[in-house]
Amino acid sequence: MTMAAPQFEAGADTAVQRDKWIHMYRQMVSIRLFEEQVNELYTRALMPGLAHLYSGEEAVAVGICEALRIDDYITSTHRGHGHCLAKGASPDRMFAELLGKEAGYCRGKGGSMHIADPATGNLGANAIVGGSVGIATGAAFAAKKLATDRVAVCFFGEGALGQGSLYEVMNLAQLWKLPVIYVCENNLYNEYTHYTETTAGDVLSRATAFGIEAASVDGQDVRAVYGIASRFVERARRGEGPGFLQCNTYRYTGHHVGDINREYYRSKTEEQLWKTERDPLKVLSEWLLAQGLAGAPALKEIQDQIRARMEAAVKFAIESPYPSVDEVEKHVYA
Amino acid sequence: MTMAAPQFEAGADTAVQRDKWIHMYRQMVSIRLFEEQVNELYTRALMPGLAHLYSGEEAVAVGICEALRIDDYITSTHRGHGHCLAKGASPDRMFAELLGKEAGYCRGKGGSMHIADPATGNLGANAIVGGSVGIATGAAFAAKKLATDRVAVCFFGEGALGQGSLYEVMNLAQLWKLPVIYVCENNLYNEYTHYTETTAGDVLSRATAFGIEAASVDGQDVRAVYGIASRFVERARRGEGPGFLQCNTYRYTGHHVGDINREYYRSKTEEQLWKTERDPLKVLSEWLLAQGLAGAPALKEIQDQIRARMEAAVKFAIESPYPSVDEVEKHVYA
Amino acid sequence: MPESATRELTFAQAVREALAEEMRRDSRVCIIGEDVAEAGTPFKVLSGLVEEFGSERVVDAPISEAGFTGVGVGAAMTGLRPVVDIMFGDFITLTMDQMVNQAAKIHYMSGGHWKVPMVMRTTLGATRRSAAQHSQSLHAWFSHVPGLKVVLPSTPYDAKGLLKTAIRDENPVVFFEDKMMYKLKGPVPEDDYTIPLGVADVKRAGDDITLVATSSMVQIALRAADLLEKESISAEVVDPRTTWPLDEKTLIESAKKTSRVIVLDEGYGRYGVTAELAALIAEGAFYDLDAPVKRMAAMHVPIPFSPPLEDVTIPTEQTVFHAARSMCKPS
Amino acid sequence: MPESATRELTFAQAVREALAEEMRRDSRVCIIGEDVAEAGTPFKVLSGLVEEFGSERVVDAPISEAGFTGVGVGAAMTGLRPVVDIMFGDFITLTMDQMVNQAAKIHYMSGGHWKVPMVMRTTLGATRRSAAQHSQSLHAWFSHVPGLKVVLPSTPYDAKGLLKTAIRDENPVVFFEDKMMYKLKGPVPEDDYTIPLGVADVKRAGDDITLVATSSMVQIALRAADLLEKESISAEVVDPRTTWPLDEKTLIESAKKTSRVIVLDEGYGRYGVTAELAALIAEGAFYDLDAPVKRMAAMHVPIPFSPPLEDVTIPTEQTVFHAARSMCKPS
Ligand SMILES: Cc1ncc(C[n+]2csc(CCOP(=O)(O)OP(=O)(O)O)c2C)c(N)n1
Ligand SMILES: Cc1ncc(C[n+]2csc(CCOP(=O)(O)OP(=O)(O)O)c2C)c(N)n1
Ligand SMILES: [Mg+2]
Ligand SMILES: [Mg+2]
Repeated sequence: MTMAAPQFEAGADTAVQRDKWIHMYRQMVSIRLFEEQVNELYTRALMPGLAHLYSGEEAVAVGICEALRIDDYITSTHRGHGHCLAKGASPDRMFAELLGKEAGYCRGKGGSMHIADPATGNLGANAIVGGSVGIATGAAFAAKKLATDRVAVCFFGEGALGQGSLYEVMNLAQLWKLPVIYVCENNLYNEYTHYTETTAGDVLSRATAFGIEAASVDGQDVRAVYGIASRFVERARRGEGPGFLQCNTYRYTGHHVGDINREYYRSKTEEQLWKTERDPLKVLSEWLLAQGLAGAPALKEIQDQIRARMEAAVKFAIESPYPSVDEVEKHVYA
Repeated sequence: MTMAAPQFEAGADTAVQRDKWIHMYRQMVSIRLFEEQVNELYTRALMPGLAHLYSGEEAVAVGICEALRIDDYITSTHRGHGHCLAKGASPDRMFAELLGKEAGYCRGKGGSMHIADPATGNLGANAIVGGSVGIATGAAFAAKKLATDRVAVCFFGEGALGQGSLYEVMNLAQLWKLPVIYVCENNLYNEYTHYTETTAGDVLSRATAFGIEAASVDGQDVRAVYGIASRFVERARRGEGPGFLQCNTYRYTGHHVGDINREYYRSKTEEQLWKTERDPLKVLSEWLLAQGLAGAPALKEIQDQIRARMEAAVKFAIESPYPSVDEVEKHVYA
Repeated sequence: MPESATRELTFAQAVREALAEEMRRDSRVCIIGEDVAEAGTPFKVLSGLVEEFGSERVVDAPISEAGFTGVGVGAAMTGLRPVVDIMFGDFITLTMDQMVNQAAKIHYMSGGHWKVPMVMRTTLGATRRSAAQHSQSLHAWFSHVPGLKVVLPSTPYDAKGLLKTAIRDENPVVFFEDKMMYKLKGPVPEDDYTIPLGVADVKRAGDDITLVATSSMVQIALRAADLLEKESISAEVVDPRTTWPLDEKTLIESAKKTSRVIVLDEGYGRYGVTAELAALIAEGAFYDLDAPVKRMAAMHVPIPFSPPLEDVTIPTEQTVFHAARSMCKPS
Repeated sequence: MPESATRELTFAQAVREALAEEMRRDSRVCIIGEDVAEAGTPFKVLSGLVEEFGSERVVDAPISEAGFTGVGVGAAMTGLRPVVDIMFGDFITLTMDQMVNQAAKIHYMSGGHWKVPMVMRTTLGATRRSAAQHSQSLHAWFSHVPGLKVVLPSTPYDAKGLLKTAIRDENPVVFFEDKMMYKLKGPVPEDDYTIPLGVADVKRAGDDITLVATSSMVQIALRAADLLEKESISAEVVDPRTTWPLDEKTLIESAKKTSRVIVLDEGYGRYGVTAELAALIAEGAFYDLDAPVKRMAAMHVPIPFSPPLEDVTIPTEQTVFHAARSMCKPS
């Protein structure tokens, strides 16, 4: 099943709807510009270690997270900045975390691959591919037992389809009818290897084999992602069990910030094509303009605002202090 | 796809065919009577530890292994005596192993759950549910790289469908077109729990999701098992890739020899029904009689011969010495 | 031991009572594992719990150790207090990623924001004729990992008190039960009690030699101490009860007092629990020891099935007795 | 070191050369892992191998560590000699069942009938700012398990010679490479050579104190020895090179000679490699030691991301220097 983007909901208030799409546009721009700053920090040797940028995949995180409540849960991946922002995190504390500063979400102890935040239901990014599938399923298990009507979303790259634990928990989730949605971000590559070289058979069948409802969606079209995600989320919230969503997308840059020469595994033409033809910001902004829901200057203003916000956030992070060294032995045990 | 038992192959030599079916009958009787002795050894407190009997499932091991060459590989499970015998092991060394004697296949070091034998291609029984799926797949990997045209069969109970590593290796096997056949012995129970309580969705889809050809077969009908197994084995040997076979069967006795009171998880009526209606020895012997391929006295004679052989084998094992205690530190390293 | 009335319970009964009491006390406590409900596990440790608490709280899982351990981690983060049941300690191999890369690190990696109050109950111990994949004692691995706590009860009393504490703890705790001890009987108070983690227990006081022993080896040490007494050697038996947190002080004080120490553990010695305990004591009591600390542990071989072979792989009261005697009365 | 001509190679080049030579020598040797072919792994250690040996022998695998490790085990039993590549040592958590319950035990459980000649190559080491799930040094776990051998090379020369031996070994061998050492240069002979497993190497001779160091810590120890020399303290640096088999004799002899010992390892200290080495030396050199054996290892915390925090978790030449000096010249 491949879903098309929803049109306006009949009879709904147009202004409310417009605000919603514009909000999503803002969120996607935030992710894009956040990642630009991350790359900049790396290039200027201001960031310790590496980071995996989400640029190009913005519509996935935003389309999914807009279908969630703030108290719903997500688990995220090594490529997690987008999920984190989309779920409501603030860029200043994120940048602070990326720089290992005390003001960061994890007091600098987690870094790019481990941002977590109870306030926005973010159970944490994870540097183990497939490492969070159990955690998301467990959050859904708790939601069901505690009857909170919360939903858990498990983001993972298509590379995690290689990990057996995904199949273990999909079996559990379906047996126990847990409110969890497995979101496979298929950006075509596991690091430096095309996913067709690592993935036999059919992706959706890997979920339907367990009786789980599954769908594919154009991950560059935030309206399409949001539409199908809403359906899956409501279904899960009603107690009708898990879902599996494959979002077809693309990462614009390297596997991580240091992956510059990519031609041995993918062509510049391919990259260019995705950027010009399928860019999620462009897809949404063109639709907004065509529908007369926003004018070009308004969109430009959004970008400028957000750019300023990101620059301020980076500045905040750079100027923030490191945790004091005796923090190192804190938080080993609660 | 569910397969019916093959009739005589058109134009094939009837005597050869008859000998084949009678050989399979002998093999199944051997397993049944072997397990009777095991139970007896347990009851008489002559066997250390426990054992998981294969009684009731004989047609699976025999139907599959008869489709294999002696130099093909199998991996087996905690319920492994049937696979071992069907692949050609001798009962005396098996009993010796079950009693921890030096004459055993593993010099007494493995016991019931670890019988292994290079001479018959038995890579070993395994006490970790799902523990051998990688090994069987690896044997197929080596067969392919070494171009030996060998095939590997991976036996496992339907409980192993819970283990993620099965999905990991099915993906590999299909990607690399390995000559491996995954044989799921669905005897309805994971220990004391009905498999429908642990298994969401559809069993065969779990293999077809990876593009693997899959089939279900009546595991009580050795001719049916043999028929479909031969097809899968030949396909694999030709380099056309892996297969997945669900054999629907039933274990007659407890999960292990000590599991006597079973009514909290399954009814006596159910057990009785399988024994009287679906017994694999009965299914084959009735067919042999109906086809005039064997008379009742001949079948009776087979049983008597085998019973005598098993008794002698038990005697051999009981009278065999234990390994000397300094064996304990041998074979840790090759 | 508190003063309230006691009864004799088996180790298994003590574990079950701890679970039942904590489940009554706190509705967030639940059990997840294979054959934990109607079957009550193969060792019947959980018999009766599903009848009292229902299958919503005593949850039978498929054979997916990694999967349901991960579910335990996520559920613990979000409001439950799961007790994950891993039938045999040998199967923790399948849970290492969830326990070590996830459960143990989440509190730290999140800067203290998320907590993982879960317990993993599993087994250790050989000599059941279960061969190499059902006989291991792998608790050294978890003891090596910051963020985890590791409990090794050696009596019904300790089992109950420590398990209750483990369930109330805010961290992931791994609780190892010796399979061979399930039928061991001992006094258990009727009243509610808990035992703190990280407090060693002197199971028997003595002057001539200290036997530091964990889990299954405590009973061995106590019986060896009886034998030693007949030779007028007074052995002190110290049970750390938890390998992490570790009560270094009590161990070292006993070593200083007796000046001779044997450390006993059923895991492998090499790079195992006896290594840590011996190193610690050798350092902490350096100026008081009359002889090197002796380590006794599982022989460094996969556990063999054959009974005469299996029997020599594990320290026994006899081998401990002889080792202790020759340390005290060098011939 | 043999007498043939040598060149300077990096540690990564030495590893690659060992693999290439063994693959040329024996067509059964193959490589399985993630991104091992065209990408040559993230650290580029394997660059060029797929070009020479083809994708039939340098096999890119999906992200299925348990699955392809198991494939390695089965392939090793049936005629290949696989080198399984686990990108980061932190991911061995996913392979524990295949390595410990299968690979390590098959030879023994089968009474010596099957063999598992495979190598697992993986990494250890912190301070790359990679945080808690990409910085661990978990080699103590495998060292604890009978049936496995564990190699910890500390120089390009050792890396090449030990890896070649590991590939020719009939047993499962785990080979840990320090990520921070890949660019370290050192002399490597042009001729074929191997180094036996289980033979320690005295990297620097000395009289006043022994620094027993593994892997990454060897370079730290050597630099600390330089600093000590300036204070007229003569340090001997002993590298066991393999934690199993372990060259106990060389370690103990050095300890007896110097009478003071620090053991250094980048894994966690508790229940880790330093525990075993310290216990062993405390026992074997009991009557010769002037001070307790000192253990220096990773701080018992998940590795933090924040640079100033991460830096204090691992011994440095400065901390080792100070520790050694205060042992030799108590103030
Ligand atoms: C268990 C495990 N194996 C390997 C890695 C190394 N690794 C990090 S990201 C990655 C590729 C992930 O690909 P995918 O899941 O598609 O996510 P993407 O990077 O494309 O978003 C790999 C192999 C890891 N982090 N964890
Ligand atoms: C990894 C693992 N988990 C649990 C067990 C305990 N156990 C042994 S057999 C068994 C049930 C297996 O059921 P199935 O695979 O259907 O095989 P059957 O016994 O029915 O032949 C279980 C849970 C085990 N041996 N290994
Ligand atoms: Mg990807
Ligand atoms: Mg079954």
